[in-house]
Amino acid sequence: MFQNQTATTAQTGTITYLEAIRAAQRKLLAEDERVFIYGQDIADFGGAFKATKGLAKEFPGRVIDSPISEDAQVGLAIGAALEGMRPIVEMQFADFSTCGLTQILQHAATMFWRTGVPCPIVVRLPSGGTAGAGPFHSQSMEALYAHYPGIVVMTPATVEDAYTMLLEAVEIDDPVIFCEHKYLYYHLKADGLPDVALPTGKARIARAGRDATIVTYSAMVHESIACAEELAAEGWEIEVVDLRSVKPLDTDTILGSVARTGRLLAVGEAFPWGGVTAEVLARIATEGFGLLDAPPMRLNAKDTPVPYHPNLWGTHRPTARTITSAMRDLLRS
Amino acid sequence: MFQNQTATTAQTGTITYLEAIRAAQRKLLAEDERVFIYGQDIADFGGAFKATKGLAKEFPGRVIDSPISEDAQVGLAIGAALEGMRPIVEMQFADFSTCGLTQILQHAATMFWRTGVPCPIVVRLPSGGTAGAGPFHSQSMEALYAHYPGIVVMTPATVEDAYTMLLEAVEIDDPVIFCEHKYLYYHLKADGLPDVALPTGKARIARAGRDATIVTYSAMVHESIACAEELAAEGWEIEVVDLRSVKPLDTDTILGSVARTGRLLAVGEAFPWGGVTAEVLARIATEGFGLLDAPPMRLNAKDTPVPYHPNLWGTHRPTARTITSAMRDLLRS
Amino acid sequence: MLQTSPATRTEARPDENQTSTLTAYRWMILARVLEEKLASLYRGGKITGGVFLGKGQEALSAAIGTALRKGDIFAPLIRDMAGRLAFGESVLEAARTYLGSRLGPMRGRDGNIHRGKPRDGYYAMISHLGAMVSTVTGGLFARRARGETGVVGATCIGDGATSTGSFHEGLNMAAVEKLPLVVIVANNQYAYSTPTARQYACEDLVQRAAGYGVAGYKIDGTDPSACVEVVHEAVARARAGSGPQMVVADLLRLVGHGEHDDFHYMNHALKLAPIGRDCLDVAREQLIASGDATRAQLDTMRNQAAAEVESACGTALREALPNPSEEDWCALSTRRLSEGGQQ
Amino acid sequence: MLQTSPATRTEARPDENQTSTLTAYRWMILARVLEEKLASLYRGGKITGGVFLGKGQEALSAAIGTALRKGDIFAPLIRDMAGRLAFGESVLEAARTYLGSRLGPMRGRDGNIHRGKPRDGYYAMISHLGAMVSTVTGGLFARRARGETGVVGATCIGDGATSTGSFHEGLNMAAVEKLPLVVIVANNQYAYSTPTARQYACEDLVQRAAGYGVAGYKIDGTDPSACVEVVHEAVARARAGSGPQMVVADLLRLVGHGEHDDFHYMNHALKLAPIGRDCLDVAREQLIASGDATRAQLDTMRNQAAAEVESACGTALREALPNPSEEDWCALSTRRLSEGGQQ
Ligand SMILES: Cc1ncc(C[n+]2csc(CCOP(=O)(O)OP(=O)(O)O)c2C)c(N)n1
Ligand SMILES: Cc1ncc(C[n+]2csc(CCOP(=O)(O)OP(=O)(O)O)c2C)c(N)n1
Ligand SMILES: [Mg+2]
Ligand SMILES: [Mg+2]
Repeated sequence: MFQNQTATTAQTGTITYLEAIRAAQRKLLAEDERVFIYGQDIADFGGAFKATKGLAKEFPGRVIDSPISEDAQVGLAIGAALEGMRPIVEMQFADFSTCGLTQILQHAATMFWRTGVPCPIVVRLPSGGTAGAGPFHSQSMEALYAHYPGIVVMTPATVEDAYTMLLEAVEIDDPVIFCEHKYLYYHLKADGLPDVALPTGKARIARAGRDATIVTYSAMVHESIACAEELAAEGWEIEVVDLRSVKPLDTDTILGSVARTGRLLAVGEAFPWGGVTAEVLARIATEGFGLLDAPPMRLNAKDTPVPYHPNLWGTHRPTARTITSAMRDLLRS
Repeated sequence: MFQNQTATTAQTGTITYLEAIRAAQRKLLAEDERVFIYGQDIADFGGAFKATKGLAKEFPGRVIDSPISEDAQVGLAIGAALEGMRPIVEMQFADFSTCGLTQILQHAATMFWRTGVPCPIVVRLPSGGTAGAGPFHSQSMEALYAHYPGIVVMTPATVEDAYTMLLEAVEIDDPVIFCEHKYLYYHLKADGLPDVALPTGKARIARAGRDATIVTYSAMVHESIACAEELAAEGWEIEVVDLRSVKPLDTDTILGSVARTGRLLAVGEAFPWGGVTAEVLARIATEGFGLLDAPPMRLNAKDTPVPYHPNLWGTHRPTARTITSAMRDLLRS
Repeated sequence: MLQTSPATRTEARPDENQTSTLTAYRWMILARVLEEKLASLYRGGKITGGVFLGKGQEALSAAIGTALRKGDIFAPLIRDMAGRLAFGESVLEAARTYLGSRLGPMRGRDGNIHRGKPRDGYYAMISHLGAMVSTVTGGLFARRARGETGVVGATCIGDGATSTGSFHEGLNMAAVEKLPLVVIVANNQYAYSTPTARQYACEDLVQRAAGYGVAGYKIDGTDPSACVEVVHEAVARARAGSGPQMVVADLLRLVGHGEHDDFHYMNHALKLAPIGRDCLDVAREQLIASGDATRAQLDTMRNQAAAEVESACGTALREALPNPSEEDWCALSTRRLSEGGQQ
Repeated sequence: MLQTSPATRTEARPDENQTSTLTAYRWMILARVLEEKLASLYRGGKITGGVFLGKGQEALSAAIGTALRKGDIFAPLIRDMAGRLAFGESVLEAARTYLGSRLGPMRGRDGNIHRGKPRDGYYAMISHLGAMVSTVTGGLFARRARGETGVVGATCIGDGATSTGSFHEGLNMAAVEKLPLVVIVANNQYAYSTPTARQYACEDLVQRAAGYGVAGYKIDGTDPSACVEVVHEAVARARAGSGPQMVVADLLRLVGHGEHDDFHYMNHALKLAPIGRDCLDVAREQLIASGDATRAQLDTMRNQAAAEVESACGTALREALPNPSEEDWCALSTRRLSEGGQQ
């Protein structure tokens, strides 16, 4: 009954996306004494999603339960960062980060520019939709944060990136919003964790192609790859670009891909107005106009709150099916 | 020393943009008993900018001073709206609305979709930059609100629109974010207030042209018109489209204009990533690709907090001078 | 009070004393039975999304539900099944929401605890904790502005949510406006897994009342007759114009945070202490001891509740699910201004 | 304490008793004279942007400034010129910020009251009221985590800002963590134009302390020796490990909210009451009565302050203004990740 048509590419392997996040935090706590994690129910309980399971015991006093005070959680992290620490704040769900948004956008993000002192905080946002989660436990909020200056916004789509980008996020001297996708937590698996990675700011060709480019990020990378696989059976070669971080956004890689394919579809799970897909299209239109053989397209969630019921949710956001359908239109145009 | 090159078209006339806002509120209070205004220092004091001057006295108990509690200010308005009132919330500066953003985006904006009951609140945001106002008293926040579903975002650029759109905002059964520009408050004047107006959702051709289109809104309309005037001296005819509301965004009028001119420059005072200009370019790229004779362009504020010092501020945001320079590039391309 | 389908409407009998523990018990047992059913449906995979139960909090919740009247405002929280039913929600509407029926009040767009019917004064909570305090304040503000008197607005909140800025701003605002707001704080010792020692540092949350200039009350939330008495008194005082009232009840959440949570972190000493009592057991004892009801009558009430719950869930389970193709995907009531359909 | 240019650094003499009213007076008079100068520069059109004065609040502000030591954390607010100077800010840096000198700590990027030097424990407030409470808490959290003891963090806040959710969340968090935070509430009877009756409904804001489990103190903010005594005691207790302290001082803002505001809405009865006293006058009386200073000595201090202010403002006025073409427009310290230069 509550069917969902969500695709993930790597269903095998031993380490999940969630475990990669936990492993990164464990490594950070072990190797960098400046790191601590602050959030609701993250200590003994290990977090609503278990991203910090076992860490409070292993690192006493460094994985700390917070009162339900998102504004002060971020404020505390800012103060600690000013004093040389490397705080990670876990929001229980990305959606609740609106309660901490003033401290993120107005305080952390303006600190370096105003005072010359960097503010290295990482705010982890369990993001994106899952079946039955509803309007307040499903949001993809990258655009709210990326719009404002002074922040890096990461949106890892793979187990490997979840790991290496979180390590890098803590290393970066600036505020980082780390959008980790809840659907990928358990569904995405890899065989191991890498030692090396692309640096933040570089997009990745998740699948090479020739006929059209899909630019996307986070869970939609997998829906897009599923689309590419389906169309491959018909002889189309679709290139999928995984942005990895949406700010900075790697315009060069997008331009390079579109230079090869001549066609662009931008896909995002967030709301349609002014999100990542708008930014991607604006950049390609200004900087890559001559590369396009057809009008670029975009596909987003619908312009309503994220519905609770799986029947509605499955239609609200893009899926392999709707991406494929859009891509067919693009290929025909 | 603190020179600013800001342009406004209508420097004559008897009624300012600010007075138009006050007049609209006065009319609303007089004619609709469901209306009340809630905000900091708005009663006897008449508001930080005097937008409610005299109204508390004329309408006892209906123009009310609030504690410094933006979250609860919006929450109160939501509850009152559910009970049939038409609350107007004045934020003292748009920038402080991040403290009320949870109630706006998560509560007011989801109400109708979730419950079927409309939530007619108006939140007035004194927006945009003025000399010396600095990072926390200058922000243009339309994109934060427009990104989320369930909200109408108005950005009036003229005295007439400030008046009629505020009247309409209160009439609309849905939450409206009303971005009124502080620079225009005193600088913009008109001879009288209109009885009729374009409906919200319809853009306006602020100046007709033939060679290129500038799509913009709020204070940047006047900078753009100044640009058009300067270029007119050289024989160029630049069309200026005033969006009036950025959500909904009148794609048809933009397409119509670009169909005539073949060239598009989108200008906004907000930060560059994913704002109104990105949305405009995304729409023109997807829907009006074939109309373009040259790659579209955009011009925004720089990707830093808004600087305090007028010397820096004048460079941070677009001005007639930088718009003209961008337009020259566009006309050459 | 609310418009509900007559088939499943459970009315308090007109001759019954609304302030009695017996009346509260009626809703308490109905809530308990309904929630047990929902938990079993959840375990059976029939419910997608969260199921959060009020086990152990029924007395407090029913107390506020029975203290409110038609025309009042109520913004319940996650553990207020008893209060919701007492305020007038039908079992069928609750079941429909959980089971995803398109006929439910939220039409599948939102689920479980987020349901409500604002037009009936029954506000639909958002997840962001604390948000409803100022919202109910606003509802009361509007009622007063329109000249309505004798109205009360109530909202429930947990120990954890008292740490939110929204709680503070909302309660302070209600106090400044001297509105008839009743805030029921269910201090159930945990916020999800977090014990109160990590949530606040005062001795008792009721100490906060003075700082807002509101009346504070302290009760044993496991004692149904105390809950009914004190909550009804607080509501009566608000109704009489004494401004906001804050009732803090100590009790223990007898289940996990949600049905996905095994509550392994529970402090067993609390469970064994008086605070760990099941308020339904206490209510039975009180009612039997006072002679207000016999054991047999109480058993009959449980059976009736079970029958009503079975019937409602059976109905809801047979109803059609939401159909995406029938959605207009329009977040605005003003359709002409919506961009929803355009994507 | 902070690194400042030697030319204008005003040091407390090492043999001077830091807790004395005389020491406080030194900063009070310097702040008053500097602010009078800034007001006149503002009226002369030499300052763009807001000028907000602490007139009437110097005693309280100097009390916290002198109670803090090098290595402590201080997040002052808009009316804390005296506390800033006492904590170690130089007159020149203050002047540079107001006058837009590119050599000021904010380099023209931010102005007036928003200045600070976080590396010196002197945090740079953002406008959003209440935000600094949790930020100082976080600074203290870090110090403790690194094993530093005996550190205190202080922040000042107005009556109006106690209504913000941020204030509540931050103070509660500090209490839960039992950190050495001192919150100084300057209840100056107005938030901009809004009188306290529209801001809170408790009798006294100090009643809030108990609700957070923090120590509360009440003082007459117009009485400099009381301010020094009580604030220093609160700081000492925080330093000794007694957790957060909240000092509420009653006083009156003796000027408009900012220099653009004529304060026509002032209640003159307050001005005539004891709360309307000028703490500088009171300090002079106290110092002369106690024999700690003669009238002539105090006049000399004022003259010295005036000379220092004139010199600093003269210097700042001659300095170059920010030059946009020298800006890198880069909001990130990690330049390679910045998109700022790309637009
Ligand atoms: C602002 C906000 N932050 C976090 C959450 C996630 N959350 C949902 S319930 C809950 C615990 C609530 O505890 P409490 O207020 O004590 O209520 P209880 O569950 O004990 O009834 C949390 C943290 C939320 N809903 N809202
Ligand atoms: C969150 C927030 N809302 C509104 C403002 C605008 N504002 C600046 S100062 C002020 C009044 C502050 O009053 P109070 O806290 O009593 O301090 P005082 O000015 O009296 O020292 C207001 C409303 C703000 N800075 N921050
Ligand atoms: Mg609880
Ligand atoms: Mg004040």
